[in-house]
Amino acid sequence: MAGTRGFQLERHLVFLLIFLAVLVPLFLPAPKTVRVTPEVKSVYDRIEGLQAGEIVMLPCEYDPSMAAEMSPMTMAVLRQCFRKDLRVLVTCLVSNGVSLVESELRQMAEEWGRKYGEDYVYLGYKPYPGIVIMAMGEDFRVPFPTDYYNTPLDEIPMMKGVKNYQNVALVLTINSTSGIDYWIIYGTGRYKFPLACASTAVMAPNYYNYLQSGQLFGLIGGLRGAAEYEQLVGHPGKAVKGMLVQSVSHILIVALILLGNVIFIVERRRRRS
Amino acid sequence: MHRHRRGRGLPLVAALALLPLLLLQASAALAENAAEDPPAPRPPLDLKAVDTPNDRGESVDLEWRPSPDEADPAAGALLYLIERAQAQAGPFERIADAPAGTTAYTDNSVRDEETYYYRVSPRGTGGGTSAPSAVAGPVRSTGQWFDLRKLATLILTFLFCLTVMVLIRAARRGKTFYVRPIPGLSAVDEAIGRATEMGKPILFIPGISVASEVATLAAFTLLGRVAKKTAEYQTPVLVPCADPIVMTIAQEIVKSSYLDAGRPELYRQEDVYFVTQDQFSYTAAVNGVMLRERPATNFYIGKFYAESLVLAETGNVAGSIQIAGTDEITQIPFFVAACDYTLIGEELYASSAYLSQEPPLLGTLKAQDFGKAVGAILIVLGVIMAAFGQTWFVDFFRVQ
Amino acid sequence: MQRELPRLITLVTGMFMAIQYFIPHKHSEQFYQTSLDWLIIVGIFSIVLGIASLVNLHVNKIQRRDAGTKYSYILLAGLLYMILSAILTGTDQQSFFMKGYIAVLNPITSTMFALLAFYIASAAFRAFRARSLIATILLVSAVVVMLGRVPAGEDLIPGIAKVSDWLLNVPNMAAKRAISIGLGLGGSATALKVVLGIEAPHLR
Amino acid sequence: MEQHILYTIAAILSVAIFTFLWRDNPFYKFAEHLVVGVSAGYFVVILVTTSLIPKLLDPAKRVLAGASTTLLDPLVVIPAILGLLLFTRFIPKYAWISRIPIAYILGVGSGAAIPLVLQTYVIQQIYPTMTLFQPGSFNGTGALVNNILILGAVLCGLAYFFFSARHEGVIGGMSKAGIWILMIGFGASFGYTVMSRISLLYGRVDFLVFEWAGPLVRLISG
Repeated sequence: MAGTRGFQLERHLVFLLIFLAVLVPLFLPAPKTVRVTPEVKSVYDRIEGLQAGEIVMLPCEYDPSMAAEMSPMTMAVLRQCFRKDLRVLVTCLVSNGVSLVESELRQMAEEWGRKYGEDYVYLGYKPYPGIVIMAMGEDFRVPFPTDYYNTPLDEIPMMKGVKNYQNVALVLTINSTSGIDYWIIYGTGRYKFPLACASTAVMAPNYYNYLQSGQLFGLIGGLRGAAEYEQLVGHPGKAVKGMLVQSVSHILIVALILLGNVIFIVERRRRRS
Repeated sequence: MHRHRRGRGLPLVAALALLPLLLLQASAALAENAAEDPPAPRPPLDLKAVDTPNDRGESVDLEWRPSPDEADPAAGALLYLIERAQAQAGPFERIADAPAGTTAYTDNSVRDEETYYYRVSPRGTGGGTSAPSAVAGPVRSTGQWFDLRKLATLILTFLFCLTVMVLIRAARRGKTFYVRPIPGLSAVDEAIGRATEMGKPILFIPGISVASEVATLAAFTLLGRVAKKTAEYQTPVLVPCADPIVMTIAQEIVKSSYLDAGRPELYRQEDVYFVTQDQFSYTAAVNGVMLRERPATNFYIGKFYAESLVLAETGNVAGSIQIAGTDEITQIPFFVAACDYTLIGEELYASSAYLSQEPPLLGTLKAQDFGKAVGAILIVLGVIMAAFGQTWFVDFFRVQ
Repeated sequence: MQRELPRLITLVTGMFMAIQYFIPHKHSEQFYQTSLDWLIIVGIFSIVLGIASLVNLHVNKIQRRDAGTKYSYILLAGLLYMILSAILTGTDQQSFFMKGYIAVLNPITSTMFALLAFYIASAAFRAFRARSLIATILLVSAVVVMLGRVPAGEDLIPGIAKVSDWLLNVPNMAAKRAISIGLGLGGSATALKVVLGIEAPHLR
Repeated sequence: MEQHILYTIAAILSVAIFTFLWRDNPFYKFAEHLVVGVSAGYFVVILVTTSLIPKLLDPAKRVLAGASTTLLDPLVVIPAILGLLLFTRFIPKYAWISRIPIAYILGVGSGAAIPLVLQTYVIQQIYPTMTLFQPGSFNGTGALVNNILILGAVLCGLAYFFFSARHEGVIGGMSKAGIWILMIGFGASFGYTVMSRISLLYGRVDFLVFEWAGPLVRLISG
C-alpha cells in the first residue's frame, strides 16, 4: 500500500498546508455561515425567554480530556445567562473535572462582573451521580449541605427559598458522560422539570429519540452544536473556529487524496506510453 | 446504540447504589411536615429473600410485588423501609430504604454464617408507616463455586482447548496441514534478505504493552524466527522495548536464536534495550533510531495504540520496508495505509506457525479454523432460532 | 532443571488462573487479587533491570565517545533530575518534580501526539491511491466518512453524512466483529500454547 | 511569573519536536533524549510512590515495628523473592534463574487470557450477531436490510480468515467479499479518526499562540 517512497518536497508541502489549515482560522474573523439546527435554537430561545433573576441550573459533567468539545458550550451558555441577568447554579458530578468547571465559571463571571453567592453558585462534586440527581429532587441541601467553598447553602443569599428543581427555571446538563441517562430517568423522569442536554458529537445521536418524546426540550451536539450556540449568542469563539479548522483540514485532506490520485494516473499513463 | 430496555423501572444498579445515609435524611425531612395523618398504604405482597446466585457470597437478594396503593396519590407509598432481623420474631432493624417503584433490593452487608429474616413496610406521602409485609426467611448467603452465567464460555473454552491438543498430537504423528499463503509473511524472508544486501540493521518493535499481553506473546514468537534468520545472514537486529520484562524476555530469545544459528559471538545485548514506559517518549526515541540507523526493515508486531502512525510514517520517510501486525483493531487502518505489508487480525497469530511450518503450530492453526467454522454455524443457527422466537438457545450465549 | 522448572511454573499458574475465571467464590477472588499484587511487586524489581539497561547503554556510549554522546548526558541528566527532585521536593503540585512534568514531559508528549495531524495527511496523500480495487475501496470509504463528519462536507454533497453514518454502523461494525472473532481464537490459542509450553518464549 | 518560564520551556520543546517534521536535527535530538530521561525518571518515582511504598515498605515497616503479629507475611515475601530472582540476570552463571519470575508472569498473563479472550472477543461478538433478527431488536425495513447485510458481512469476514482452505469456489467468493468489507471498515475507521487528530494539533497551536505567546507579548509590552 505504501508504494512510492514519496518525494521529500511533496511531504513537506502537505505538512505546511495542514499547519496553515490549523493556524490561519485562528486569526480570521469567525464566519457567520454556521447553519443553526432547531434542537440548538430551542435551547437558546428557551433561555432567551426567561425573566431577569430566574435561576438556570448547569450541571457541567466533563473532565479536561473532553474540554475541547465541552468548554465552548459552557462558556457560550454562561455568556447568554449573564447577559440576560439570569442567576446560575452549577454542579460537576465528574471528579477530575471539578476544578476545570470552577475556573471556567469564575472566568466568565469576572468578565461580566457577577458576584458569587448572589448571581452564581458552584456546588462542586459528590459521588454516585444517580443518587445525587434524585436527592436534589428532594432538596439541594441533602447531597450538598455546603457549596464548593464549604459555605452552608442557607448562608448563601441566592439559595434562599431555593429548595429543589421546582425552584429552578430549567436544567441544561453539559455532559460528556453517559450520566445524561441519569438526568433523564432519575431527574426529569421523577421530578418533571424542563431538561435539555449538550453532549459530545459521538453521543448526540443516542438522545434524538428523547427529543422527539419530549423528555428533552433541546440538544446541543458536539463542537458543531457549540459553534451554532456561539453564533446565536453573537460571540463566535473557540467552537466556531474549531469547526472552521475541522472543515478546512478535512476538505484539504480529501483534496490531497484526489490530487495524489491524479498524479498517480498521469504517471501510470506516462510509464505505459 | 439500540436501547432494548426502555425505562424499565429502576435498574438494579441504581437500587444497589442507594446509600441509606442520603435517603434517611430525605425521609426525616419528610416526617417533619406530617400535619394530618392520611391512611397508611397497604404492605407489599409476597416478599422473597434468596441468596444472591453466582456471587462471592455475603449477599442476599430481596424481591417483592409493589403495594396495591402505590399508584394512589393520597396514600401512595413513597418509600419502602427494608428491615432485617436474626430471628423470625425480630427485633427488626432498618437497614435501607428503597424509593417507590423499586421491587428489588440487594443487601450485601450480611455475613455468610448467619441466618436472616426480612420484612418491608411502605411509608406513605403523609409520613405514616403502615403494617410491615409478611416476614421472608430464614435465608443464609453463600459463595458459589461455579458461575452459571459463564457455562457457555466454559464449554467453548474446553472444546477449543481439546481441539488444539488433539490436532497437535495428530500433527506430531505426521499429519500435514495446508496453510494458504499470507502476503505479509512471505515478505519476511525477502525483507531480511534485502537488509543483508544493504548491510543495514533490522528494527523489531514488540509493541508498547506488557509481557502478559497476548499480542506481545505473538511478538515474542515472531521475534524468535526473525532473530534466527538475522543470525544466519549476520545482520544486527535492534529491539527497543517499552517494558523491562519484555526487554528481558526479548534478550533471552535473541541470544538463544543466535546460539541455535551457531553464531553466539554475534549477539550484542546492547541491541535489545529498554527505552521508557511512556508511550510517546518511546515513540520519540524510536523515531530517532529510524532516521539515524536507517534500518532496512521495520517490524511492528504486538500491541500498538495511537503512536502506530507516527512510527510507521517515520519509517516510511527513512525508506524502510515495513511489516506490521497488531490485535488493536483501531490501529490496523493506519498500518494498512503506511506499511508495505500488514498482518490483519488473526494473521498476526498465524505468523509463527506460517514461518516455522512446524506441525504442532500448523495444528493449532487448523483448530482456529475449526473455531471459526463453529462460530459461523452458531451464528446461523442462532439467527434461525431467534427469528422464530426460540430465545432460549440464544440466551445461553448471553454474557452479563 | 533449567527448562523443566519454568515450564512447570507457567503450566501450574496458567491452569489456576484459567480455572479461577469461572469461580466467583471469595477465595477465588482473593487468589486473583493476590496474583495481581504479586505481579505489581515483581514489577517493582523489574524496573531496576530496565533503568540499568538504559543507564548502561548511555554510559557505554559516553565512554566509547560514540557520535552524539552529549545527548546521552542530557538523557541521564533528565533521569537524575526527576528522581532527585522527587526525593528533595516531593511530588505535589508545587514540587520541582511536577514542574519537570509540566515543563518537559507533558508538552513534548502532547506535541508528539499532535504530529498525528500531519502524518494522517501525508499517509492519506501517499497511500490512498487507486492502485487496485481494494485500495480504491479503502480510499473511497475514507473520503466519504471524512466529508460526512464536517458541515462543509454536507454542504458540498448533501446527504453524505447519512452515507458516512451507514458506513460506520454497518460495514465497519461487521468488519470489527469478524476480526474480533478471529483475534479471539488466535489469541486464546497463543495463550494456550504458552501455558502448555509448546511455544515458550521464556524457555528458549 | 514562574508560569511564563514554565510555559516558555514547554513552548521551546514543543517547537523542537515540530522541527522533526522538517528533518532530524539537534533540537529534536535534545528534546528526544531529555523526554526519554525525564519520562523514565517520572515512572520510577510513580512506581515507588504507588507500588513500592504501599505494597512493600509499609508492610516491612509494620513487621519491624512489631505491629503485625506474623513475623513474615508470605503474601509479601514470596513475590519479593520472585522479584529478587530477576537480579540473577547480572550474574551470567546463574542468569537462567531469572526465568522463574518470568515464567510466573507469563503463566498468570496467558492463563487468565485463555477464557477471557474467548469470552470477550468471540462469544460477546457472536451473541449480538445471533439476535440481529430477534423480534423487537430492529424496527422498519431499513434496519432489517442493514441487519441482513451485517450478518452476511460477518460471515464473509470470517471466510477471509480461513487459513487451512484454498480460497476458491464458495470460500473464495466469500473471502473476496470479506476483504472488501474489511477495507470499507478500515477506510471508515481512518476517516472517522481524522477529526480527533486535527483537534490535537489545534490544541497545541492554540496553546502556543494564545496561552504562551499572547500573555508573554502583553507582559513585555505591558
